[in-house]
Amino acid sequence: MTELLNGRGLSLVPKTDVKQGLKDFKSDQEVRWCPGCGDYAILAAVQSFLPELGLKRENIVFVSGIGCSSRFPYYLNTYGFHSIHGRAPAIATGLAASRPDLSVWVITGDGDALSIGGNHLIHALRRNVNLNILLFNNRIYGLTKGQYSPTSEVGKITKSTPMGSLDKPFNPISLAIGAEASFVARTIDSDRKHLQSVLREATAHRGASLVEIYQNCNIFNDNAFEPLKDPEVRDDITLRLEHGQPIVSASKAVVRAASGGIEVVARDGVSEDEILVHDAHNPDPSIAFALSRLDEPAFEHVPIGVFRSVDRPSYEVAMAEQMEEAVQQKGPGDLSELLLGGDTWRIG
Amino acid sequence: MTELLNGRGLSLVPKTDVKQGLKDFKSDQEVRWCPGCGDYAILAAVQSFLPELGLKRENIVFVSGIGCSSRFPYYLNTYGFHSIHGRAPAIATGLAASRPDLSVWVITGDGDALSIGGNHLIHALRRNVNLNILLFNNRIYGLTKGQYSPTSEVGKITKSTPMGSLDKPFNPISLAIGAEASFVARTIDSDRKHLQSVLREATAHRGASLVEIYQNCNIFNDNAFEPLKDPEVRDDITLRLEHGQPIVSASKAVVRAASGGIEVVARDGVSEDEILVHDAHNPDPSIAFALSRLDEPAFEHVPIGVFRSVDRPSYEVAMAEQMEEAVQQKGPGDLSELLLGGDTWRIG
Amino acid sequence: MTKQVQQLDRVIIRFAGDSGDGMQLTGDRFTAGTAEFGNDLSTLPNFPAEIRAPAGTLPGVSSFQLHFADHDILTPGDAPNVLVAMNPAALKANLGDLPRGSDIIANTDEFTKRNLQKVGYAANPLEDDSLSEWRVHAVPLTSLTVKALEGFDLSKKDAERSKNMFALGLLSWLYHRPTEHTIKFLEQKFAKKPEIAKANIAAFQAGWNYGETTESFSVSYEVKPAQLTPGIYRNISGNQALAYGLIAASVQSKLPLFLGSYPITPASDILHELSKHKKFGIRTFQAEDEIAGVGAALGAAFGGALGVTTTSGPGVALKAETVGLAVTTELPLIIVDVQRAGPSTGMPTKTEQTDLLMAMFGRNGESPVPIVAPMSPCDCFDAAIEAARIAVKYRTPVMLLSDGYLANGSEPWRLPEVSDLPDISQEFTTTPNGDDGEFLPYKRDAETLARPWAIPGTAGLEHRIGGIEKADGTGNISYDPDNHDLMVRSRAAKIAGIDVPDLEVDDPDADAKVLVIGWGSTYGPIAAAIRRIRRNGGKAAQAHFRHLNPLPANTGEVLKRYDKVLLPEINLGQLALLLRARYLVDVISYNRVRGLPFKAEELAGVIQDVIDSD
Amino acid sequence: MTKQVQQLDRVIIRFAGDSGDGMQLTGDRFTAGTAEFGNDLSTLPNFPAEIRAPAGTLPGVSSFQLHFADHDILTPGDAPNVLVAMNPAALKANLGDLPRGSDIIANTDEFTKRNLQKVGYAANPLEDDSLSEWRVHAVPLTSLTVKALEGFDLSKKDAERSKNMFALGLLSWLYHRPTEHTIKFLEQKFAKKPEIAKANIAAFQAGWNYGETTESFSVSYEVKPAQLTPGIYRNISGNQALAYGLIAASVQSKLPLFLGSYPITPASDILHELSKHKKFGIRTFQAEDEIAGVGAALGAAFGGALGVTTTSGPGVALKAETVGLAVTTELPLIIVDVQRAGPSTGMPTKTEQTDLLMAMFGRNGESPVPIVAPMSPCDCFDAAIEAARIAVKYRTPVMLLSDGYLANGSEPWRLPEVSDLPDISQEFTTTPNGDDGEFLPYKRDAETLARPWAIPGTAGLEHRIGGIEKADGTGNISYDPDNHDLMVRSRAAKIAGIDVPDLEVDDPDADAKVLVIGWGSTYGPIAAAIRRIRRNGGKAAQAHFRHLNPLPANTGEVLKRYDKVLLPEINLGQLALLLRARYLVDVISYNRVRGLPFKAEELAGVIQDVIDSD
Ligand SMILES: Cc1ncc(C[n+]2csc(CCOP(=O)(O)OP(=O)(O)O)c2C)c(N)n1
Ligand SMILES: Cc1ncc(C[n+]2csc(CCOP(=O)(O)OP(=O)(O)O)c2C)c(N)n1
Ligand code: SF4
Ligand code: SF4
Ligand SMILES: [Mg+2]
Ligand SMILES: [Mg+2]
Repeated sequence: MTELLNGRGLSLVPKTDVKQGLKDFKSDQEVRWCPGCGDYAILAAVQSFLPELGLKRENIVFVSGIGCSSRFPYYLNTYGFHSIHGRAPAIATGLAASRPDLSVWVITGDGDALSIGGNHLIHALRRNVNLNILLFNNRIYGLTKGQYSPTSEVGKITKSTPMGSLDKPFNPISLAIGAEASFVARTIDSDRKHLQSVLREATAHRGASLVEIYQNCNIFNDNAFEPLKDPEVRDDITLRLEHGQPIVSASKAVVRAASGGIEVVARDGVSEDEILVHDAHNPDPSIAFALSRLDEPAFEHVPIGVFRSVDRPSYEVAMAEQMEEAVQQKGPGDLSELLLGGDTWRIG
Repeated sequence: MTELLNGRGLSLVPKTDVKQGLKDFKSDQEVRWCPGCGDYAILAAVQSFLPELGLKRENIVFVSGIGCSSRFPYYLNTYGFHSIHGRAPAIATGLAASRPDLSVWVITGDGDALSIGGNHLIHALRRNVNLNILLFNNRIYGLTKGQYSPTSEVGKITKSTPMGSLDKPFNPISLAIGAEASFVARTIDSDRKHLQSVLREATAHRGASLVEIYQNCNIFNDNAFEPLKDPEVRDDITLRLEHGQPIVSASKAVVRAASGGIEVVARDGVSEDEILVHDAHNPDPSIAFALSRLDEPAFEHVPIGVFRSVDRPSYEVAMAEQMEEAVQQKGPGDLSELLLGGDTWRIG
Repeated sequence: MTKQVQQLDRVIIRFAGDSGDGMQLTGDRFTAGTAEFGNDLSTLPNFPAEIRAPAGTLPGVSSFQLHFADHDILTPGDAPNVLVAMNPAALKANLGDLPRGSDIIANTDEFTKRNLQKVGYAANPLEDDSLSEWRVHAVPLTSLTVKALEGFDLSKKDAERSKNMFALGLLSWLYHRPTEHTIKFLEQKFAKKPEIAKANIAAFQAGWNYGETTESFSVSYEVKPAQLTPGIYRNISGNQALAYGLIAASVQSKLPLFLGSYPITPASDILHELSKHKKFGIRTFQAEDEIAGVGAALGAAFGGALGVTTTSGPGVALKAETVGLAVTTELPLIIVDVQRAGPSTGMPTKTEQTDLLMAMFGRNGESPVPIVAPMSPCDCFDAAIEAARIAVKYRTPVMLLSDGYLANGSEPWRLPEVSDLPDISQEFTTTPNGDDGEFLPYKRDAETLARPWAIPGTAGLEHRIGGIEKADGTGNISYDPDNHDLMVRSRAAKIAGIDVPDLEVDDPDADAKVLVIGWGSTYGPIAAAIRRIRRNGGKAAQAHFRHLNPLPANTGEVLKRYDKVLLPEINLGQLALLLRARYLVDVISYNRVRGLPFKAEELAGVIQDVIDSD
Repeated sequence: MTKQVQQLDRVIIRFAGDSGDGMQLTGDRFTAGTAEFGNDLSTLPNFPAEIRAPAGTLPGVSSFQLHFADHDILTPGDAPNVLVAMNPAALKANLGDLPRGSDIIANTDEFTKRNLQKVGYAANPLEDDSLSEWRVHAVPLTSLTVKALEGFDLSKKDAERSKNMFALGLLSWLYHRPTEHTIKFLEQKFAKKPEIAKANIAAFQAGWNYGETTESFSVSYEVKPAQLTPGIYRNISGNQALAYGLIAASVQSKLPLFLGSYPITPASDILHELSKHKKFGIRTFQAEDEIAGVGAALGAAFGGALGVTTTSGPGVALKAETVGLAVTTELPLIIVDVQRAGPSTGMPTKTEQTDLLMAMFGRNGESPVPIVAPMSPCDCFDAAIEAARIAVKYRTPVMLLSDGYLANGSEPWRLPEVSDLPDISQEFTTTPNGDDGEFLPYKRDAETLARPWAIPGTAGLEHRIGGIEKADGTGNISYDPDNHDLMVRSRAAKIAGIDVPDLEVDDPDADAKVLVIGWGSTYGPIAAAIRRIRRNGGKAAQAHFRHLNPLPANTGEVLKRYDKVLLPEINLGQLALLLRARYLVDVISYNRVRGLPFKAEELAGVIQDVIDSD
């Protein structure tokens, strides 16, 4: 009913006419992660990606929770809000819902997003507020010095689980799809090109986009994603998801299984047309969900890329529309009229 | 390593040798729901189901949050804990984790479980604590007099959404499956037999079982599940899930779709062996997830029954095992020994 | 038969019945007629926590009390002059409050054996002697209604439903209330079901006629209109006034209102009300929980909105951590706490003043917040604006402490002129404020100590805020010990320095020895009690706190001016604790925590005792 | 060359370096040697919030201070006698605390141009005159270490890593510390990497020898063992003592311990410690958040466990609603708050006493909870048992307020005999308690006012509890106004009636005019300050609160016994507020909120000022 809905991605955010470079997005704050931390690579990737959007820098806001990763906003020369543990999606929701002219990013860790903040995350996803949520998954609590997290594998030995953890981890992709997310993707700190390609799609999506980033914490959970970085195996186990393309790794392919689901088989045993072609825009999330399960057992094959990207009204747009509609129907608010609106009587 | 794991369902809970009947499970408290509320039917179903378990009544505990449905424990003559809004899964987790000899039930509403309590719910599911979680889904906030809930359909007009709600609802089954639940089922207040059959399977399952119960709130959301009760259509739209059985309604059947997923077709257009046979025990949750999506668009066809039931170590058992193992390896705890355990020195 | 008409200066009516009997609606309609007629009035609804408790039971009783008078009044009244009891449960639940000699209008149709048993009446109290000290009017309300509606195409059950309108008609006759309004109301309400509308109107008129014609009532009463300050009036409840106050605050601050809220009794109606007014640019966000509600409001505040969150005690507890974040990030935010009886879930539909110390101290670290408490339903409007004024001017979260009594109670409200409302707008910062052209987000205003509010979208002022301690000026993360001490003190000083009006003392002859103080919703009962004292020639001064933090600058001086200071509170002495600690004055506490407002008579007794003691 | 040996009665050493330099380990080892030698001691670790801040920067500096003496001491000391500065940042960050004349041992190898620039040194302070008022020992620690390890099969980087052991060896020589322990420790620590073990030992010995042979150090110091109470000792930190206290409480109450916790600095180590001791039947549950942590603990308590939750301020804020539920359900529960600097995230690694009023009041409704605060690292053990005693006996949540200073600080602990520990067990209720053979879950014990604790599995006592107000006795839901007032008062009376020991006053000649009071971790600095006062012939009495709620019965009498009462707190006057309100005594507050413990000297000055004033 209004032109708002026509906007995709960041179309409501004012564009700059200044040419921007990486350094425009560096703040004057000293970066304080451990040497070798995967967060550095992600920061560099984001800083060098942002100019591409061509947005006014002052209309970009990074909101984070608490954790090593949540220090991120300090290092970007945009507006930033380093909030409290787990609450960034809620805070960002208020900001994004009331300011459709902003590009709002949420930076969060696996503990921040999935442990204390799990509820806000799943609600932000189902609401489809226009947020780019980057979940730095290092499968550990970094800032509090190494307790297991909701993405740590069962049996994880940490300070709080000297005999091994007992709880089955979340698969953030499955959880997000189960929570009605309209955009879900996975990428990895070490592959800047892939990371940026995913960010490109996430920002083009209007609504909530969840991007899981595998991030190495070299202090408390070093090499957690080693197979994906190991030149020996990575090309075989990494299944790249690209819309309209067959889902394959160097040596494997995803096909329909006899059971009714999907499975991974040797690529050279199947013909091209048997291979599942990725449809990120499928309104039914079932196949995206099935893809998210391919990483069990862990690292046998890992899909990365955009699992799901479907159009659905974005929360802040729908909210703005209702306000417009109210004005159209009843005229703009008038305080005197409001006060006089009930049953009134005059005295004197 | 211990016999604990052999226990299925409630095998660790002491059995009674007294014969029990429905009235043994009625407390002396007056039931205070609105006349006509679906909660009455569920209460009656549970009260008449419990004797079947043959457990010592004193070893059964009902824990609830806040909401109309959460009054449930008062009406059962077992131990009960009517806690605070959204926190029942957390409280029940502590109880069940420390007392494997109890049958612990969680009673919760769609607001209680999925709004404020969403995080505790999904974590209880992934941890697989031995809980029977009954989610009374009336798609509305009853106790606070009729605001929309996280399961209300988009566009719902309520006191808090006079122009219609904006947020896409959760599908509790999809969410639970995305959260690594080992047992997920759906049933309906009006079908006592089905309800009890689902409870039977839920109690037999060791670990967390989530049972969504469609419940009519005749005051604030009357007839929300009418199609499933309407004799005209209900048999056509209800897809009954039974392990090992083809998934069909009176007139429809679930088959594999060309796209790689599943779809519902007219039953008489397909041969028996094309129809998907339900495998509730499939370790891969993808098909269970796909089944949970069949209810879109709403009420065109609705699967009910057990979507998923897979064996996985139950949290309290694994916890008890670690304790046993610690004792086996190091002997039982000795306080003096503990205190003397560090670097000590003697003075005087 | 011409009936006698008696003049009264004030009347207290209580309608009581089953949750399903429509007593709140009946009360509301009577209130509307009374307001229209020009009496001063005050109301007290009282309903069960259950949506529909089982019919005919004590917990299912719902009641509505209305006090109206020919002069200005302060409370919904202590003890009813008339009780309308729609069933035995309603009689039993309310009889204790009813002074001997007052009237009882009982619906005899419901005094069946079964209903009597349900509430433990061995015999029918209408028929034995047990009510001989009251004036009982036994009226078969249900059957009279059904009879009156015989000509209508209605089921018996539907016809019976109109019995509350019959009762309303009867009472309207009894107290000479105008009727047009109610008729119009019914026509509108049932516009889509004209048959029902007509039936209700017919029942209403039948009730009126019943009073006029039968002998059961020989006297009717007149309560003259009150001499209220000239103006345009409407009747308003505290929750509605508070919602309007927030809208006004949005208009007067020129900030779009963003409400992040999670439903909870007795605060939900503010959410409901605000969600109706989207045309004011208001966004209402029903969050997944209280934490998300306040979080979203804070996020919106960062973006330049007037961020508000509404809740009750349990919700405030949950919001504590986020309010602490608002304290360090020094952003405007309004937290509305409509207090209810605690602890824990407590008694959600009952009132209490027990959240004051939580509002003061319920956060980790030294995290001071201003506190404002309205003193009457109408004052909720002004208090909301005042809270917003402070939040915006000082860039701070503000606690606004209403309660269940104010929220649901109502009274006539003289509408303010919009042009008289204060301009509470503040400028956003749009240019750098540092000596070297840089932006210092924590450089404070010399007078208010507020930091600049620069919102996203403002070029050149990009900055980062957060919950870690910040360096004075730059706002960068700082672990410097002296900076921390400075910041702790600066935040405290900012709140302590908020400009709040002096405490006003009502002490007509300036010779009282006893000062009675209070805060929040106890204003009415305390003032009414003091009137009684004075009417009897006694002396007592009154002062009422609307600002609890900071306290008015003259507080110490006022307290010390009197021999004795009495402080009634519906808690165990929370404001007393603050005043005693701060001023070392031996404040005498009077505390009852019954989930109900004080009664004027009760307080008058307490005040008299203090006057008389030693 | 025979070196001179000088006798000292006490020494304060501070090791400071980069986060990666192993300063905490170095300090720990020095502490272990010192403990073994028999000195009394007290330690203060200080580390950045970042895991590894960038090398060589000021925020990356990590330090460890140790005070040891030939007599019993109370604090980790105000100002170091020796600073070991592993790099320019360490020097710059710590110089301000270093009295002129004290020793600086600086690692010259790190004073490179780049490192100097990083922290803003224009010139090398070791080479210009800027440190002329200190005794600087410029030692190329890194290169000496590398040299000492030349024979080993190690990369240069690995060899450099041992420089902290070189420093430890040097300091051990300087203060005549025993060495065997450290050698054994290194052997064990690197049991799997014998080359590294040997290298570290070699570096350690090289450091020792360096002191012995070079001329840089002409004097070494001896601090005689202290005359401590005979017994077996170990060195222990507050967090470890608290964890042990909880284990002891579990054993002594015969209740299985259930810990529901979410990691947070500085409380996480209690979770870590307890999770090691499963053989005691302890269950540790790392919850999804703080609310789930306390919820699970409460659920376990309902099931008959000793339910505990551990956290810091932000976590306490989040737990408030659930603690309120524990208040109304009257179940035992221990909430450990290891306080840190707030508000909001604040300064997580810094200490503060700012959560007292939140502990008292930070819940909706009138919801009183007892509060216990340990006064030293060792006392964390006893305080935990005391908290459990109260929780179990009175069926109530109890707040245990430790803080970052106690948590990470350590001191020698004389081990208690297990047989001397109190038996804090209570019987579960197993039989009906009503007159008619029914079970009344809210029938209180006449003496303690505790309600029965009947756990699931007990036949015949099936009952339901919850957060809605309950009828006295039966525990059924009740909205009765008078019942609510009664229950509010009963809960308050139960907590007010808890048996806590009287306040003990230390006033040797019973003639002091000034009383200095405190609570929690300020005990050491206050007592040390008072020693100074007395050493100078001054008079001051001391009393310390371990129980903050209820307050000891003799509190009012003690406060009123003195002309002046001084209360230093690391907050803006929180206990002062409680005492002033309760006793109307004009307590004088001294407040510094710097995230650090008080210094004895600072407090001595403040006390002297109060003594001297008018
Ligand atoms: C309310 C609250 N609870 C706990 C903490 C302590 N805390 C800070 S970060 C964190 C977890 C960090 O893990 P993650 O989110 O995975 O981030 P990472 O450090 O690994 O990037 C915890 C438990 C806190 N700051 N606030
Ligand atoms: C902390 C807190 N927030 C809010 C509430 C108010 N509240 C009580 S029940 C409820 C929602 C009830 O909805 P649901 O869980 O669907 O249960 P139903 O009443 O529909 O059975 C709310 C918002 C509360 N009691 N406590
Ligand atoms: S602890 Fe891990 S996640 Fe945190 S900064 Fe260091 S390497 Fe990165
Ligand atoms: S409001 Fe709805 S859910 Fe609640 S008791 Fe009434 S009918 Fe049932
Ligand atoms: Mg992490
Ligand atoms: Mg509901």
